[in-house]
Amino acid sequence: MSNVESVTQAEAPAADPAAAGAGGSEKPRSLAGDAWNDLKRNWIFWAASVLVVLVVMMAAFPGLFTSADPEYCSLSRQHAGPSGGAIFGYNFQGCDVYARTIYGARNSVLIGLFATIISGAIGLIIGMAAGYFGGWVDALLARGIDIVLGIPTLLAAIVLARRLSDSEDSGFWPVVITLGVLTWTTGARIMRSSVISAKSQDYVAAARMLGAGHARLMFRHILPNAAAPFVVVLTLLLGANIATEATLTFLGVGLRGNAISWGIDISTAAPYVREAAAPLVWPSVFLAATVLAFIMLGDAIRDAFDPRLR
Amino acid sequence: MRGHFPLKMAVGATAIMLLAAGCSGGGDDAGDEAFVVSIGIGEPQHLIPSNTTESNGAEVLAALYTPLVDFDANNNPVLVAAESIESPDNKVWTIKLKDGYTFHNGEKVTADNYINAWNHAAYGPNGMGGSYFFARIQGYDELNPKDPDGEDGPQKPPTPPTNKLSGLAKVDDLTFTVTLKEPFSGWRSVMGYTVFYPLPNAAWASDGVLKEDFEQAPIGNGPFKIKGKWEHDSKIEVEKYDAYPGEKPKIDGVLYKIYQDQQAQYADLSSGALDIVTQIPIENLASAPTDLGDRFKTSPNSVFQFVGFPTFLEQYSKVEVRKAISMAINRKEITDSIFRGSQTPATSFVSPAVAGYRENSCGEACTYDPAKAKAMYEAAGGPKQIKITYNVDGGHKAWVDATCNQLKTNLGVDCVGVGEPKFADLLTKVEKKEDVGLIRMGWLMDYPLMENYLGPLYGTGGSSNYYGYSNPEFDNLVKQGSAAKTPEEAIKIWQQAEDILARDMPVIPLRHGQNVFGHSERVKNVEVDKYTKVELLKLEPAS
Amino acid sequence: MTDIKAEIDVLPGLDSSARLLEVEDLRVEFRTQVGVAKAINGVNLHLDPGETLAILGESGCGKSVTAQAIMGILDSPPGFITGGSIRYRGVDLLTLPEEQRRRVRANHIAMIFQDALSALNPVFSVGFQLGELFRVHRGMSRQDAKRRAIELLDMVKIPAARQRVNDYPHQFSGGMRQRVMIAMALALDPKVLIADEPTTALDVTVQAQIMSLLAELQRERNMGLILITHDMGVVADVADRISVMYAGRVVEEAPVLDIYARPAHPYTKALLESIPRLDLKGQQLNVIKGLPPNLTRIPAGCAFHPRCGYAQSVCRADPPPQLFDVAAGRTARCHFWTEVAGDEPAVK
Amino acid sequence: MLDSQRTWEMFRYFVRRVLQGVLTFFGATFIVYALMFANQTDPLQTLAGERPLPENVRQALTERYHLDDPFIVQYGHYMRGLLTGDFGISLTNRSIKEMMEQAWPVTVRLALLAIVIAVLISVTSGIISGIRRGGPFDTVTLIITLILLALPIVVLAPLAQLFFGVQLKWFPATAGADPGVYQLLLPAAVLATLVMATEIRVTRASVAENLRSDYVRTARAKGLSKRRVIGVHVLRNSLIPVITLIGLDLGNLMAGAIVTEGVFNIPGVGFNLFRGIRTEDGPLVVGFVSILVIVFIVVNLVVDLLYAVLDPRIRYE
Repeated sequence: MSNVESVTQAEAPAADPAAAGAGGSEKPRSLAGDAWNDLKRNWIFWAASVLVVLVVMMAAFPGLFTSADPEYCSLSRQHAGPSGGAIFGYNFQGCDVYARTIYGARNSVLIGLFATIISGAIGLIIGMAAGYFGGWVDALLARGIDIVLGIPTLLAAIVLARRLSDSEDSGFWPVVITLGVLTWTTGARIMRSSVISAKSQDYVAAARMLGAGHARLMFRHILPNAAAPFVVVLTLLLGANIATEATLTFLGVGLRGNAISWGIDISTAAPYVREAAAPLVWPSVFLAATVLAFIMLGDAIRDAFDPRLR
Repeated sequence: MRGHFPLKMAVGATAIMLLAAGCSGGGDDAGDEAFVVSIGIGEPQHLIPSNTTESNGAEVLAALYTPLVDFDANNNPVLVAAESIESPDNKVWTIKLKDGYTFHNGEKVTADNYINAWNHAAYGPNGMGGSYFFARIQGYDELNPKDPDGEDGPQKPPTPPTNKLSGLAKVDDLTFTVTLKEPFSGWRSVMGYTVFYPLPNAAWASDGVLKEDFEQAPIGNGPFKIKGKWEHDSKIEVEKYDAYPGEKPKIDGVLYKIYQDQQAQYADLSSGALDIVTQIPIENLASAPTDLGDRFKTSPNSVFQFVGFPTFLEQYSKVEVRKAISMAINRKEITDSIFRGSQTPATSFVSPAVAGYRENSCGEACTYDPAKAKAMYEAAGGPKQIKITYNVDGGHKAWVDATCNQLKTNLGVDCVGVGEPKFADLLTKVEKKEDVGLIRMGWLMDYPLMENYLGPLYGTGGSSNYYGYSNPEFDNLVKQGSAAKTPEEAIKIWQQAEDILARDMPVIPLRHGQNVFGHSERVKNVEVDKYTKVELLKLEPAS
Repeated sequence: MTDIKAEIDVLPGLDSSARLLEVEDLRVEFRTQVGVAKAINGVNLHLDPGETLAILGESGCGKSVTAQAIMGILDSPPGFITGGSIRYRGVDLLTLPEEQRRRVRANHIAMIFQDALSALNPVFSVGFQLGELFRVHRGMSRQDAKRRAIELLDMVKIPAARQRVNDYPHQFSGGMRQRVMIAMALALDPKVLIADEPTTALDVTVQAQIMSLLAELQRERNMGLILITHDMGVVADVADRISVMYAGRVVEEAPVLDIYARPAHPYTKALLESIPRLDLKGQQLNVIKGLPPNLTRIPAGCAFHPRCGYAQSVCRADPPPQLFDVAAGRTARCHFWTEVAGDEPAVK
Repeated sequence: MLDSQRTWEMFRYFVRRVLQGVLTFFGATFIVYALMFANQTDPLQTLAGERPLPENVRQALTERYHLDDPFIVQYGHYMRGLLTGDFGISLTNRSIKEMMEQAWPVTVRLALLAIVIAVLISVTSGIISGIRRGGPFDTVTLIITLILLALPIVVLAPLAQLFFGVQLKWFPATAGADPGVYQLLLPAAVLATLVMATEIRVTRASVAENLRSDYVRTARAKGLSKRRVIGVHVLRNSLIPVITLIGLDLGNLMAGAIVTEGVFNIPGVGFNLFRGIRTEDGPLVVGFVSILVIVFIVVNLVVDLLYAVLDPRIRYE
């Protein structure tokens, strides 16, 4: 009995990156390399990357995009149309909508990113541990999720905001932590159920028999196969977090003082939408485009790394 | 009759069901259908008169009860349930009741009903929110001994030696006397407030103890009686009380629909599911005149909006700094652009709703003059950053932000609006003497006297003087005015006191409120009084 | 029931004298975001009843795509059939309306997949998945379908079929699962069976059992069998003819014994030389150097030339070599087939 | 044979989960009570709003509601009542039990309707866009999803009320205390948008992934119609992650209910929680949360049991 494929070694290029290039004169192919090759030629990936870079630039150097002062407002210009540099017109307080949208990126994007990273990390660890170890670990963690779900978001947000900040800071980190600490449950439960079904697969059993440790099993073998729905939840959570910041701020437990963010501007403009739509529309468009960029980026990367799509 | 009874009940039940389903129209087949007007309110905290100090409860109680006095257009007291209220020395007041008034359960209204209700209200352990109105009456202090809670933790408060005010005395069935601790010329007006309503004998479980569920279906002496019970968070219905001896209402009943949100009230008004909204939220003010046409109305009320300077903040201790800030605020621009004309600029320290109000008693300090303001501010060395702390649950963000923007532009300073979740949080910070900057304040009068602004807001230890203003000269004048022989005399002295305020600028007057209300096409003659209550007796069907 | 069966059997233009299966100049490409991959570039195959055709080649050469194209289960998009014909008893399957095409599947042409665990739906019992065929194609009731499912499990020699019919795929061993797959493929008595690496995932002993089961069932039913595999041992035992594929083309086709004796294409020869053999123990194995070409950038001329020891300039120039008749019923796609065939035979 | 073994396995699992649930219940109520206590600054002043709170009233109410007792005494006091079915009284002297009897039915109706709307819309559109990834339907769905994501519920709810309730008059502008299904449709739809974005994307990802799996190819090779391949084989597998989300939705829905119930004037659980938190009314909040926690425990148990029905590979340890 002989086996052609075991010799030519071309089966399942993604299954074992190290072996893929054996005996070849071409450059060795690896999973990451293949993924990168795919991504390089994927216009969606590029469009999304450009958007993300643009938004990050906006957050880092708003001065590059506008020379106007977003805090200079005058009621005499209330809901005035576009003029000069204020290409989106003026809002209820007579502030430059364009300038505020540009400057709002910093708080919105950073809060969205950091909060999502925190809740992603907590969700990943707890969901992975619960799903992988099962038994009493799962019971303990799953009941912990139930408890967190039972705590009203508003209550926890108020308490956290009070405990975490004194009145002098901008309230940025309390918002990030509040959102991060309260929103990990979805990711955790999704991760847990994905891990439960992934760990019953044959390749996991095979890897375990080959003596792979817990960490290696979890992160090398199970995670890549369980990550898809988790990534979807996280990209959406990013958008939800940006929007939720507005709600917290409106209840007085979010950003303080004259902080500018898309969420704040969207909520402030909403009651006057019949009078002037632009102050509502533009920050919403920027927020939606940011979320879209991350969703597309997530999809493209996931597809590139998915061996089954080759 | 008997045979018809079940049928009538069935018809009534159907009507209730229709109402509950929000179907207010389409009753053509029932010829003489009751004309019920629906009014939007928030959930009252209580419906016991002496425990009702907020406007929702007061609105409902005004339908169920008749006050001793009401007020005319000039804010002078007019007798309603009282035949006469007399006092030779402004200290001992003799109140004679009109004959013929009955409670909705048929009980005759007597002096005892007032005395019992007031004793209950003033008795400390009952914890009635309006008890402090009785503090002027002799014997109040015995009913409210100090709680010994202190360093050693909570202790049981002592039981007061008596539960009767020594200042209340029955003369005959329809007459009783009130003895005050000190003479007060305005006492007649004070008694117009909600907490002074009488309670029927049926209200008492035992002497001085109210029945547990009395407030679920209060029995009053007013033009309307309650129909069914207080359906919490949902509705309160009242219907015409046929045996009412006073002016009869022109409508058959009122359905108070309970809302959690004013914008929801407006949405229902716009879609025809509600007849009257007494306060249209500012978010809807831009569209309301077009939405409602001539059914969009305004009337003056007694709300006074201002910001106070906590005295513990060093940076605002110079009167020039306070005046400069006041002069840098363009009140008109804010009332026009933010409030769309629903409020008016304030240039005095009391509301136009009271006799003795003078326009621009604040003088130059309340006149917009950015150039002079800046010069004055810089000369006085005002702080580089101004803070305005407000509670976010009252819709204050828009005008605070606008005010800040004006201060930034006009004074060249940094200005931040700091939102606290609730007013109580703001007060907590003030108590801890934190750097809150200017604090947002508002005041709605209880009775139409200048004193009701001057005492609580600016008097030393005044109940709402959270910023801690204290001027003995001012206190003295307020006291003198209260003790004056006639209201006219009192006003004169109180105006002198107000002039001191213009000199000291402990607060910056910003705006006077207005009732901005709207109604459906079903009703006419809709008016809202200075206490933000709908004038029920004037309401009429439109057709 | 017979009415339905009869109706299904009548395909318009079905000609029982025509060839069981004939694939001509089949072309398939995958249009992806990163470019067009030409997976199949003119494949010709034919199959008669009772015959076993083995398709051989490295992964990515187009074996499985060919099978999927014949079955009509190519994922489209991204896969598109851009040319050629697939005739079953004279009926061109590619021009059939979708509804008729669907009925050809399982009824006339059926398929067995490599990894039975993933090829079976994890959330339905095997009884459901077998019975489904009878319920959908034969309109049977649930009970009848289940009875037939048990019969099928018996047929493929699964012990205690009556009990196991309610079990789920993950509760079976690998061999048993593959038997379920075979039962599923043969449920409706197809005339053509395509087996795509049916034994790759199995233990050696189980492989033999499965192959002999397949052979036995094929004999009983006189089916045509297309065996896609890389297991030369299986090929030698079972196949009648072999088609060797490279870069979407058949590069050599021959009766099984001829190909072992004297391969006429350098690629076939290289495949044979790379088999580990007991008699050459201790010697270094001849591995084919390089990798199969990227299908979006197939080299001009003969696609195999970059890896070929015989390659000369003619091999690098278009058009690629045509099929040369090597012997009766034997073709090879190489300019130098005579040299290749003339060298020392790979297998003695 | 295996079936009865699995039933027994599930039963034991069920019992264990119920026991865990009891602990969860006490854990959650304790944490919430502690949070309320930590949050408490001056509930009596909060109740009074901007009005001054006379000292004597403060004294009387502090005694009545045990507000100056230490935390653990208050908690003990509360739990003693709770275990005898006495939820206590709110700071406005209302029976919390009565408040809950009024609030829960309407919120349950609202939440169920929202979940039904969310699941119907998101599973349908998730499947369609999962099948035709990158197609026009997928693109349009994505854009709508993004719009819904970008508008916080404090914006979306009033806008929906304005357009569909006031201007178009398709639905009543507010629902009231005892609404029917029709009155609840608009608020439920608004609430559903909170969870729909995630559900659509997860269904889509899950369908797309399952469509690529080998068993789909097998199903097609079996000559099954596309409808059956997707409706039976793909759907069942794709629902597993979606079911997980439904269990979690409840938490999101409760957070959203605070706003939605206010805008549409529904005196439900969200509104009462909001009121309780704002007025620092400990017993009120904990009363509602204890029922809420029980609901979460039950729903998540049902979800986990549903996994077993949907995916026979899952084992209960």
